[in-house]
Amino acid sequence: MKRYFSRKVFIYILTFFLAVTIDWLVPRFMPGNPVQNMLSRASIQSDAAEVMRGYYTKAFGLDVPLWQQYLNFWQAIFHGDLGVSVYMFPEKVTNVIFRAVPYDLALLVPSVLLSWIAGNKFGAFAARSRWLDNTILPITYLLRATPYMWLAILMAWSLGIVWGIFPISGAYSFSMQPSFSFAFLVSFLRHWFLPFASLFIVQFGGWAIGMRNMIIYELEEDYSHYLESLGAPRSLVRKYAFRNAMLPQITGLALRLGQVVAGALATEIVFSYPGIGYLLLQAINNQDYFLIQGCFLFIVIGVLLANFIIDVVYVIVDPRTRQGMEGT
Amino acid sequence: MEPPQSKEKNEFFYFALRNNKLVIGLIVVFFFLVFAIIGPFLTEHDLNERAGPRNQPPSAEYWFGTTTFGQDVFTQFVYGLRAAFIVGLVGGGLATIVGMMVGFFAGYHGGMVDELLNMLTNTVITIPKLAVLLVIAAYLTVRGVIHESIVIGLWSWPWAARAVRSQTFSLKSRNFIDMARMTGMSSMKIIWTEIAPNMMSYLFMTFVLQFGGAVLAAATLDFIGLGPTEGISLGLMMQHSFNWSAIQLGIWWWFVPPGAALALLVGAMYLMNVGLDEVFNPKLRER
Amino acid sequence: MALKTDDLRVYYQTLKGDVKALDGASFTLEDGEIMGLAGESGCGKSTLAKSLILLKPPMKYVEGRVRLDGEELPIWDDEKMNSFRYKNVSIIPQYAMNAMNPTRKIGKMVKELLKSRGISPGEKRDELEHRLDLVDLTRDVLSMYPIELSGGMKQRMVMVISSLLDPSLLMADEITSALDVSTQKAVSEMLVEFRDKDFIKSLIFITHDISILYQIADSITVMYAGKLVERAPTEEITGRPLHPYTKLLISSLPKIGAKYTEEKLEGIPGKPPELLEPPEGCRFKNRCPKKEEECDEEPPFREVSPGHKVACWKVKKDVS
Amino acid sequence: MWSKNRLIGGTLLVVLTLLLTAGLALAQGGNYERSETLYTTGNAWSPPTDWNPITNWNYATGTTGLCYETPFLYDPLEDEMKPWLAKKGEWVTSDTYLMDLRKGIKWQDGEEFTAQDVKFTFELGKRFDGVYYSTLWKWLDEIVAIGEYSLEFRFSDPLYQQWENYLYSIAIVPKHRWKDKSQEDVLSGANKNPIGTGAYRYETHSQDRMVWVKNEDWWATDLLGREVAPKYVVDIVNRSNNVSLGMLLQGQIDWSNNFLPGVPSLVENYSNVHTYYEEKPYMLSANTAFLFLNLTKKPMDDTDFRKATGFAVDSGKIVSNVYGHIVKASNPTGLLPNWSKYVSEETVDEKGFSYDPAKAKEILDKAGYKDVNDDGFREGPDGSTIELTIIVPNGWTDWMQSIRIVRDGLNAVGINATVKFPDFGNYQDKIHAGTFDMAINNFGSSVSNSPFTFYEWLFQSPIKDRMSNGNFGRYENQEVFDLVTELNKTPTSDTEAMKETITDIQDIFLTDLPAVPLWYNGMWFQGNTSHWKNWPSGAEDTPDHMPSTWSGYWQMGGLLTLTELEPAK
Repeated sequence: MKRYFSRKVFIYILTFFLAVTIDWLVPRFMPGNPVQNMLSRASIQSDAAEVMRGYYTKAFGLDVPLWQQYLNFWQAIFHGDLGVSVYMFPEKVTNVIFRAVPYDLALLVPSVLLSWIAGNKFGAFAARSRWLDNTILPITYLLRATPYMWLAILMAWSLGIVWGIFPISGAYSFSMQPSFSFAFLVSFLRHWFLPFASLFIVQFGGWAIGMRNMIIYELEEDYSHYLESLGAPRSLVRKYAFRNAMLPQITGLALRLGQVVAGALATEIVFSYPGIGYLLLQAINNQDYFLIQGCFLFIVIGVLLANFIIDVVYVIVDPRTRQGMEGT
Repeated sequence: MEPPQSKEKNEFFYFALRNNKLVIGLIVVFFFLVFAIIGPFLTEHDLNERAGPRNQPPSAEYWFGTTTFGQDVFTQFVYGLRAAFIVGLVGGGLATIVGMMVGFFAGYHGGMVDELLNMLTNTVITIPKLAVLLVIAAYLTVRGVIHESIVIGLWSWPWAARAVRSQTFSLKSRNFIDMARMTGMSSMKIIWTEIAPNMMSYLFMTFVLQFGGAVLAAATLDFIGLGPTEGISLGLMMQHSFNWSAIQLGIWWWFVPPGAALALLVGAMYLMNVGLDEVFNPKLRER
Repeated sequence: MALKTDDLRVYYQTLKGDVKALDGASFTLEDGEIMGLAGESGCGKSTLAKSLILLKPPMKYVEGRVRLDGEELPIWDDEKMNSFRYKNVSIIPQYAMNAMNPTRKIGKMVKELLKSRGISPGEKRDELEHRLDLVDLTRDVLSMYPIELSGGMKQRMVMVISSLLDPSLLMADEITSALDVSTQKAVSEMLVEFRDKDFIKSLIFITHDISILYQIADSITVMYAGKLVERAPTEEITGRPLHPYTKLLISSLPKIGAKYTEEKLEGIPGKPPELLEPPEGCRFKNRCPKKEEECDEEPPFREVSPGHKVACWKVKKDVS
Repeated sequence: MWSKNRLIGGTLLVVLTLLLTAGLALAQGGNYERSETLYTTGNAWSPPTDWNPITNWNYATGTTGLCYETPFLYDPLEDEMKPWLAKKGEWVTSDTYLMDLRKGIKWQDGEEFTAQDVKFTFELGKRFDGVYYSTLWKWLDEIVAIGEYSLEFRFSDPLYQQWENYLYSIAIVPKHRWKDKSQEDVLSGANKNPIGTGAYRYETHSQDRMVWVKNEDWWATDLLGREVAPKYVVDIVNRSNNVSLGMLLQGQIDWSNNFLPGVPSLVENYSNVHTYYEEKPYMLSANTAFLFLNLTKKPMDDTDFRKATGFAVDSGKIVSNVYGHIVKASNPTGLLPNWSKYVSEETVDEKGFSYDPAKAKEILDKAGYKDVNDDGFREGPDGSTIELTIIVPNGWTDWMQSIRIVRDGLNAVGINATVKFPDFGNYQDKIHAGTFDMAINNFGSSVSNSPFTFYEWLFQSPIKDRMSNGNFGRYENQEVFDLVTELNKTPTSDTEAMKETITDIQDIFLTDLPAVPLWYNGMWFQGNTSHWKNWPSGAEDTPDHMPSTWSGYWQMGGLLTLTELEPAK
């Protein structure tokens, strides 16, 4: 068991190292120069621009050789320092990210969890019901296939513009400051609802289909037939099948939660929701090396962490995995 | 005892044609395919040409209306459909092929090869697709649908690889593989002659899923502005309509058709996948 | 008379039509009898077992009656049948290796199963432990997951579970095929012991490995292509097989413990017939060395000597 | 683990949310009274992170203008410098500039505003190279404060035009708060809690907005009788123009400086949407979009070819088809309307161009561009094939449409041109490095106090490997470079001399046509009259200011617009 985990940890570290290196390399592969990009917004004389370019290149640490930049990058990571954003100069990347993350959490965690719970329930319910399988399930396939932004656009258009029930941009009213007042909460929830709902619906379709397919397999497993042969009631058979079908769904959930920090780009764009997804896009558009790196680093850590947690949780919930660890 | 299973091809078609899910899925996909192929011949307009007045709702003359620039939405739609099929075929195909190769080797060889390939798979999963597209975007002055498809394909294979790997694992332990090995066949040959045929159905289903996944991924990339810089796609149509305030101005005919087509096409793909599953897997069939 | 089936027909429904997997089986099984059921795979022996306990789609009940201990078994009615399952009829399935839920501890699973059948697990606790002892399993297995057990252990565990409610009829479906020779023997002998201890009244032991039947079966029934072809006490059938198919089956069997009868049977030219539209008359005729014209008519399954039934025109001639 | 309770809990949560959201929809009402709040948008494309007037490409909307102020304002509509913090300024000798400051101006922390603050601010450029006006000190010798309220700027080589530009673009910072700032603080500090002399104080900010609150003690109220109307100015960070459009139509935004599609129909259909002009062009002009031709490549190095390009491009079609007439086609000189007095009609008549494909063909024929291989396109005089690519950044849809029209124009006269849309970074790299064929750009052609800034960009010199501040086509002509320098050294009061020099420059420009001016991009402005009225407009009896919240434009009319607004109710 110990050997198993130490090997796992080693592999994770290696993967992390690789991913971070690629993360560092990627923005540097881009043609163009972030400082140049930043200063192109400035209204300045050209000779002044030269001087400023020199100054800011140095300020961003882009004047040293690449290998040194790489080493500095690692050093900085361990100090929790991800540098200064170019696009949101002179804000620290970590601050920028920490400010955006709560919005992602508020939007994605409920939408992922609730859609997961509801989708699984519905999928299990629909499985093996010929009627549901032929009527409602095709709709869930359609949901699963719906591009996030399209549903978001449709909802923004119908509920936001045509009927005017919900606001369609921002995280709370522009006439407010964040506070713990009731009015603010209401405003926040009203702005939160449409992006949440559009995410929920599409994800619901995905989970429901996953569950349905999985449970159908499980119901055809030998252990299900055995139970049936011994006269076990349908409820017990389905309970077992549901529990076992749940395992891959847990994997899916963990992976999805691992990506929560990546935000929901398309949805955030449609609803102007200030999460990481939108931030990342801006960083990309502005060639903001440090912000791109920072965002990716968070995403990489999130995904790796999720994978690792799955590995650990699986050992606990699925006895089958323990076999491989001890034997052979 | 199972009902006797003859390996005849017509048996596949026999069951396939009686599976509602598969048939409906096929019909929808086929409908769009035909639309994509002949659609461009039904319009006399060019993609970006100003075909008529701005913001016209659908009419006899402009079937799907016109955009803010007076472009014919129908024309963009049919070309966009073509792009969707190209992305699906190239992107989905590539992902399936790469995933198949990696999965086969990892599953078949096991041990170190498996560990290494696994790490590669994990790394690729971890690195956001956006990052790669970013670099590609920066390097290629011009990105076409094909470039986009290739990037998507090269970055979507890990899921296929994981699935294929576990399938290979289970197939590997079966007798006929042992026998083949005892006769001294090379592993390449074993994979191709013994394992692959047994997995054809599985691979085909993987491809169907990857097709849908690639189309959706492309739509998202297009929408956030990392899509092709040339031509049109359904995702780009949505991006344009969004950027040009079609929501606020109520130009619904600009953004409804591309999204609806995507949802229907990909939904039909998923439906097909389940249908195929039932056809290939007799256990799931009779219900 | 524990079990009596009468012209039992169970087909598989496929979209191409019905596969006549069990096409008229009539036999009786005495109290305490261990009946071996042999035949190539695909001959309908598993269908027979399944139809006696869990007849569900794509299997389709066509006709025939089954009586168990004088009571009618409503095998065509899934609901009504449920009260008989486990308590009266039970099965050790072919897939015993995978028969237990992999994510439940065995003890818990048994508990939940019993509870769901309205039986207090506490009551059965002692009995369960007693039987574990009988099959050489420690009580620890109850707190283990199936994956932690070896193949043989799983097999024995399933035996214990399946027989726990002392069913009148137990069917063991190909339970030995995945085991090595010595375990096969041990497992088989345990089943005999179960019968001897009256845990079960009678046993149908399904296998394609006739050799194992020599040791445990009181009688042997041979099936071919959905039909019973011969049924006789073990000594009788091994000593004097009458049906050409049985003869081939037994003669092609060199020694105890040969695993794959099928492979040996490849010596018999031809393949078993398609059961979707089986040929008229004797279903073995195409492979039968003694085939004659009359074989185009279906041979009756009749008693040629006390306790020895056979379905072959040629036998009729030979004997009478 | 998957208990029913959880599901019920989850469902409850959803239901609760729904109830809250729907049932209390009416409970909306914010911290800022709507009638006292002005919502603006159209400047900021990133969250406010910095209130440092030195980082002038990055500071939050209004940092300079609302909070920090400049010695002068510039009114582009009248082409006039307006004294602001300075009471007056004049050249007392040819190289000494005397500036008198107003008395009674206070910093928002109550300190007195004095000549020391001005001196300090300008001297920041001397102390730190990275300050954007540091090059000023190449031709400025010293600043001498004379008493509390006067300063003398002593120049070694005065660049009058540039100086005047600085006078309304350099925002004065308080010495008493800034004197201890390090180089890093000055050049890259966020300067949180800015204290200026301006009409607004920092209130708060978040990811998507910047909130300013009125400075009740603003000096201009006493000294000039001007008062800003809105108590709060909330500037909303642009997400996309369509969001602004939606909010504008719903009256959630009062003042939008976004480029919004379909403005003519908006004005027609929404009575509360206000533009500067009621009919076309609806907008004031803000800058000139040029088609840059890369003179280092064939055939763009050929003057005849460039001229033919000028005749082949139908900029009127761009104006109508792409912009729906919210922009105007450019004058052949490219000079903005506020500089029209400098346009030499004679030169334009003689050497100007307009859309005339026949003429374009004629020029090409004469210059030897003929279709020798019958592929439908002309080859160069030496028989080489011509295949040109026109680029604009991907996603800049109006420009993308525009270069399609340019392409069509070129194709129509037999020049093989295609369009491509690289991403912005790539586009920028190409024009900076000079690896493009043709590209549209307008980055440095903005309205200002002097055509000098325009020409300095258009004829940026010297030619370097990377041209990042104009002259992307790498037009090399020492004569015109010298003329631009000469213009810079012409006193702004000497209009005649300026005209002369500018006429010479125009002549060279139209003779060589290194770049083709296409249209005047608009100073996009859409107001909503539901909550605020008396917006600037071209009509009689309305304020005449350039209503812009863009960085650097507050001093050109944005601030004065605020003093003219009136609550609608």
